[in-house]
Amino acid sequence: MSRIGVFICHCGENISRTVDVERVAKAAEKISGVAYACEYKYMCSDPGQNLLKKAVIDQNLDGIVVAACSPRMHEKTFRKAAQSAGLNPYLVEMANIREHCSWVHEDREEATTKATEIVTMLVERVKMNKKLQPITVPVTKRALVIGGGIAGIQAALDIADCGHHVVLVEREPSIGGHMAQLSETFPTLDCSQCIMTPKMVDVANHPNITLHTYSEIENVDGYIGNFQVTIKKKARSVDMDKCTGCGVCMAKCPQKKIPNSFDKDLGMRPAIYVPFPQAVPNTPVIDRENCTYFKSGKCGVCQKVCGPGAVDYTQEDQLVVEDIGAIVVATGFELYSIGEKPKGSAIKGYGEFGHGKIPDVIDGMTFERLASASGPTGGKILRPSDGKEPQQVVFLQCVGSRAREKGISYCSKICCMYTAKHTMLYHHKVHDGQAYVFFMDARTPGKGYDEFWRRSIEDENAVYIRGAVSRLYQKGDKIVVMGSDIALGIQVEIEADMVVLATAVQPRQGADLLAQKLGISYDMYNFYSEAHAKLRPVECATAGVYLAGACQGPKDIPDSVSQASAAAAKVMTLFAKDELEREPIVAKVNDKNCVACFYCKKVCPYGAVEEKEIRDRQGNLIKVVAWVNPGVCGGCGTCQASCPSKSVELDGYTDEQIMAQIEAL
Amino acid sequence: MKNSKMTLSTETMNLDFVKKVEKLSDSSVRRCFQCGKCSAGCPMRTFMEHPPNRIVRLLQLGQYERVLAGRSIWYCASCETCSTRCPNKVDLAAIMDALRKCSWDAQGASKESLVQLANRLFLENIRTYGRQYEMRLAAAFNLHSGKLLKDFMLGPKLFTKGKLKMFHQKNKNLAEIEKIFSRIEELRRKGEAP
Amino acid sequence: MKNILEYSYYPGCSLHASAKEYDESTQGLFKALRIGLKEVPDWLCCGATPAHNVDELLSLSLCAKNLELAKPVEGDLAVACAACFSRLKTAQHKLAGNEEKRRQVEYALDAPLALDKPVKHLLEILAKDFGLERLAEAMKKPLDGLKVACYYGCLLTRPADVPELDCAEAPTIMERVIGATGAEAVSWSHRLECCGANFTLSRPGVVIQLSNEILASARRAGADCIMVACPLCHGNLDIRQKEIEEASGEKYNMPVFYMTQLLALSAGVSPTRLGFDSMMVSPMPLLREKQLI
Amino acid sequence: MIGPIGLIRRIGPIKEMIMHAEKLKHDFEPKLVAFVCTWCTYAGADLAGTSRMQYPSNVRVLKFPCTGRIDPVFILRAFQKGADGILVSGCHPGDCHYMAGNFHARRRFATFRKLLEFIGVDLERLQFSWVSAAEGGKWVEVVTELTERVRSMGPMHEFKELELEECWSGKLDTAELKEAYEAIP
Ligand SMILES: Cc1cc2nc3c(=O)[nH]c(=O)nc-3n(C[C@H](O)[C@H](O)[C@H](O)COP(=O)(O)OP(=O)(O)OC[C@H]3O[C@@H](n4cnc5c(N)ncnc54)[C@H](O)[C@@H]3O)c2cc1C
Ligand SMILES: Cc1cc2nc3c(=O)[nH]c(=O)nc-3n(C[C@H](O)[C@H](O)[C@H](O)COP(=O)(O)OP(=O)(O)OC[C@H]3O[C@@H](n4cnc5c(N)ncnc54)[C@H](O)[C@@H]3O)c2cc1C
Ligand code: SF4
Ligand code: SF4
Ligand code: SF4
Ligand code: SF4
Ligand code: SF4
Ligand code: SF4
Ligand code: SF4
Ligand code: SF4
Repeated sequence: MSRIGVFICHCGENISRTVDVERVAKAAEKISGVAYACEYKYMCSDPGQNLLKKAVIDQNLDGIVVAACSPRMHEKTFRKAAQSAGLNPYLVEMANIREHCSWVHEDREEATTKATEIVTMLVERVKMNKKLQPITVPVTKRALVIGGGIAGIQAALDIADCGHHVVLVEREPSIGGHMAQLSETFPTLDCSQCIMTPKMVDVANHPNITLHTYSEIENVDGYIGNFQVTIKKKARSVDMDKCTGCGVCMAKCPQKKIPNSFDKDLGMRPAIYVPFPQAVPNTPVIDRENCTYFKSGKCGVCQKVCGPGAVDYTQEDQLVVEDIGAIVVATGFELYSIGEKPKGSAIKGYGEFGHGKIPDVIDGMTFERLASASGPTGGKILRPSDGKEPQQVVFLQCVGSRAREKGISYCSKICCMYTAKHTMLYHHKVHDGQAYVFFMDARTPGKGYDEFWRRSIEDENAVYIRGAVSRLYQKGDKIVVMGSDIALGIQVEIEADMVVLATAVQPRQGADLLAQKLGISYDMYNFYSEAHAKLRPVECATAGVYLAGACQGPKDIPDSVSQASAAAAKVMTLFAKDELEREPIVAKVNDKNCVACFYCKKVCPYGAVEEKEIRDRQGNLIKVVAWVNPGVCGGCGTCQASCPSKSVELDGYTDEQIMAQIEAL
Repeated sequence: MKNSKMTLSTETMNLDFVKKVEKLSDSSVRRCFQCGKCSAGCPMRTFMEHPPNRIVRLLQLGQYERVLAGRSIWYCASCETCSTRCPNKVDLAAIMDALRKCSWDAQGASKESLVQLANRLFLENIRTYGRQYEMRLAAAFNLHSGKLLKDFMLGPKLFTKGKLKMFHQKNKNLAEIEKIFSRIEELRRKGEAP
Repeated sequence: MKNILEYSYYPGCSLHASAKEYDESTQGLFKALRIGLKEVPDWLCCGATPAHNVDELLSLSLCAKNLELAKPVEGDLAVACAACFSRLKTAQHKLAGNEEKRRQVEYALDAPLALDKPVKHLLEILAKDFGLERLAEAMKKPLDGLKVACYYGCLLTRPADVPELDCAEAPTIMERVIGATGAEAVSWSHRLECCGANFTLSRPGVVIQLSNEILASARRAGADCIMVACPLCHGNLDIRQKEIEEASGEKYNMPVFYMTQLLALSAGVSPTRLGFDSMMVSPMPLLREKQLI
Repeated sequence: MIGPIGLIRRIGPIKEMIMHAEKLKHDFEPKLVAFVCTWCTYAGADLAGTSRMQYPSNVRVLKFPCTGRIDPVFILRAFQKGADGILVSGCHPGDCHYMAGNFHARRRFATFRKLLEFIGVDLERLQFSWVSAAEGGKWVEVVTELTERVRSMGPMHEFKELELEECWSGKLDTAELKEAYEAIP
């Protein structure tokens, strides 16, 4: 037998003006199982709450219905009150007789009837309510950051500065990402290296950061607060602990002619190398594919010249397992390169631009390396084919981007700005040179951005032509650019010395594979998806995984850094408590009835359903059933409605509770 | 017309015409975002008063009179450069075909549609002989277009090279060919084909 | 000797008239390679550019009729003319994807459509079916030292997803095929530019201007001659070359070969049977200079 | 005991019953039940309240975490228990708090509507709509319209009468329903 207490609120006159609260209370008293009913002027006031607490104790109530405002307003208030009187908070329900009744109806008779019925329905429901305990999950306060570009670096530093341990995993031999390759950066034109390298050094020196470079994520298990992450450390062939970074090995290595991808293949590097002089860590790796020793067993020079004896040809890949509470993904982007049809890319390629076979047609990042003081030309703009200074440079925007027929329909967001920057850098370095830009729109919606673009035209001599280019072809040592000016409606032909393509920003190759390991979702292009575009832009739908930087969509540095700090803040919020507490509105599977059809698994938007093996004492497999991971379940109830054998049930919204409400109609 | 102010309203924008063009050409005109790539590569641009991108723009605004008034559509060579390179798969070459058909249907031959005249004669040739009979085609064109001397000089030379035949061997299946032509005409009469 | 491959053959109107040397050399080459060609009986004009310019439905119907006629003839359909090839492929493509047009064409033909026969350009047959290696082996007389500008024009590869012959923007199939003879394919800029195509009758001025640029580009690249796979291109570049020279004041004297003429020559077919005397710009001085005849 | 599918079979031709409902039309106050999700429509209905909009008092609201939780059985049962019209309303497509719950709901109801039609329920009595937390006005519109519509259709007898014989079994594992679920990708 249940003992339900019903409390009807007047809300001053907000309710009592249209609802005859006394009559409702009288009617409530008569419902079977109701042990106590009363009305009061302001239920949420202190005296109102005390009235409720007292009744819980005095009347020995085992369920409560407060008929008042919307549960969205005061459900928490009354649940807390009940709890302080010793009643499980999930035995309290609210009957919404204000927003859904007194405020929307004028007829007192009708409103009173409706209020009574609402109360009845909730009384029936509360009878079926179960005591629920908030779910607690322990939190391992160690964060994993994947990707050591500016976004990953920022997130790692913020979390580490807050006192939590961070494991930073970077695929390349050095952290730094794309920003380390840039020359000067818009919109302020400060030198990228100058603002970047101090942060890289901070990472290396931070007591709370473990850095795994030349490493990749092998496997991810577990869930929010409790991930086990396996990291593969690729063999560096150099002992990190012994190496002093003296560089002798690199100087002596006879294999010197390997194109350096950091310099977009414009410069050369030895087989034992660091990608760039400011690399962090400053420990070389041996590129085994190009090393003579690994190819033919001969050479061994680096080992001989290394004073501390750090070179170790026998090193093998190593697996490290880390316990992690939260993961920040910051794997950044890749530029589309215009060669034939790029593997794994949606882009079909640009035959009309020569498929990247004209040597002086380069991409934006190559231009950055040419303009960088620490680049292969020492900051001189020289064209790749013959090292001459180009007198006419044509820039093409939106190459690959905004071209659904080429495979990508989105705007790459950063190229309008970096092209404007490139025209300026070019003008600074080649004073009498002329820059032309073919563009459709200038998309410069940032603080100081449009002013920056205008400056390139008004102060820095760039000629902007609104229109696209149809074809590029080599004519002697010139590149003929066939474009059009749509404002004038005439064709434009320019014989250029160099052409720079603002090629599309794309996710990393293999971004989808990492997403599958992490169980996070990604869009049709492989950019990672945030939980909500506006209100949860740094969280993944998968609890405990956060996004930072260009892996989520094209972003410039300010955006990447803001998002990284936001992701760090989210991680810190999670780490603020020792245990994760959450509403116990989660689904549970009844092992007995489950027929293992796994519809639930198919429909669960959170990927919370797993397959569980049931074994007898001898360890023999009896059957496989569904199991809902309470740490992951979002509580939507879709599984329950989909389960053909009614084996899964959402706490707080059980069939019994709902049916009871319907029965009371 | 060319330089007159354009007043836009639902009355002055003939979107039905645009829909007809879209249907005939199997291509959307609304997808075009006016990048100008079509015009940048069009070999015939210098002969046209409206570059291809502007043709699409005028269509977007329902300005069919402006589109049809000019010579632009008659100078398109159907080379498909525009359609091949358009980033949005606007099939401009097919749109040009559709516009030519609309223009011819509405106004018949104009000064600008000499090409169309040649085209029509070409098709007449097929209807009568099943295959092209170049000598007759050239003669008929010159007769119709009033350009009697055109290619007069080339004729005899081709002839001596064996490239123009005086007599044509007719196809055996001429009846079937005639049937195709007349059944298409029939479809049109019944309004079942554009 | 038995043939290695068998095809049905759609020559197209031009090959029976202004492009008869294309037909002759094709027959000669294919015989030498032991590839059978059976002409489709009573084929009719594909409608070329004029048909779709005026009347798409007619264009589709004519092509569909030809495919119907070709159906009983053994082998995939070999097509020599780039324009015919483009029209036949376009018709297959459009009719496959549009139920309404299909119905209309079916009505016009008064017969169910027979569209399935693969339509192949000669280039495709040589490069893919026959194979470049076998082709190279069959070349008896190397064309060493001959610098050829391969001219695709606009119809052979466009639009991107229709002919499926090669990449629409950077094709290499002609270069690969002629490479089998040992001739050098020059790299040049106007391979894919339009020659003015069917304006040849109505607006020769246009043709002269566009074709002039093509000839100039080929000469700039150091080509001895141009190689084409289309009678329209040939008409504009060869037949009108004199006019072009008069209008531009340039002197090109640039022979324009059909690709089968060069291949057949290399395959050892007698030069007298390749229609060299039908060409307006005589190739004889060049062929003699390079000691190819 | 038979499951709902068995129940459906036994109802047989019920069209005639709808006919004599005409008489009651004017002095009839229909009972409406709304199954709504917490995040969007419930909040939208709250907004209608805070904005003091007025609408007919016939509707009773049942709150769910998500439309994805709404089992078709609830709808059948509500009809049995005297509902004359039912509204199912949640977040707009793409706005679901749980990302895809409303999407699954839509799929499921597409199949379910066919079942209802099959057993002779006039689908006019069952409305699906999207009302966001910001659409207090739309809530009022939807509820008012449905009330008027159902009022003009008269009471729904066919299921109420069955109540006497039937008891809801709580099991839904018949072949037919299984097949219907198979259709959900
Ligand atoms: C030509 C050019 C010029 C630019 N100029 C400017 C400018 O002037 N101003 C400006 O604000 N922005 C500029 N940008 C944009 C800027 O480069 C980006 O905003 C920024 O680099 C994004 O940083 P990120 O950390 O998100 O990505 P990234 O820099 O791409 O870093 C990602 C890191 O993750 C690592 N990684 C990837 N996958 C894995 C994996 N699976 N496991 C482990 N590690 C992985 C990568 O190796 C890399 O180190 C420019 C971009 C380009 C292309
Ligand atoms: C017409 C329009 C349409 C838009 N549509 C969209 C859209 O569709 N999608 C989208 O993403 N964005 C949209 N936006 C942008 C969006 O409104 C803003 O991004 C967002 O509101 C910014 O939020 P905020 O909190 O920074 O600023 P605000 O919303 O301006 O909030 C600032 C708050 O601070 C208070 N305040 C100000 N000064 C003081 C002070 N001295 N002391 C105390 N309080 C103070 C103000 O009263 C205000 O409540 C739109 C904007 C406009 C103008
Ligand atoms: S509990 Fe709600 S209805 Fe009651 S007085 Fe407080 S606000 Fe008003
Ligand atoms: S490996 Fe040895 S030689 Fe090379 S940098 Fe390190 S310490 Fe110097
Ligand atoms: S062993 Fe390899 S890395 Fe070392 S010096 Fe020789 S080539 Fe260079
Ligand atoms: S940012 Fe500018 S250049 Fe880049 S895709 Fe967008 S519009 Fe084009
Ligand atoms: S849907 Fe139900 S029966 Fe099927 S696996 Fe999930 S819990 Fe088990
Ligand atoms: S309630 Fe929703 S989130 Fe939880 S397991 Fe079921 S479907 Fe997944
Ligand atoms: S190329 Fe395509 S999108 Fe660009 S202007 Fe031409 S039709 Fe429009
Ligand atoms: S098809 Fe016509 S419009 Fe298009 S590029 Fe060729 S000539 Fe120009």
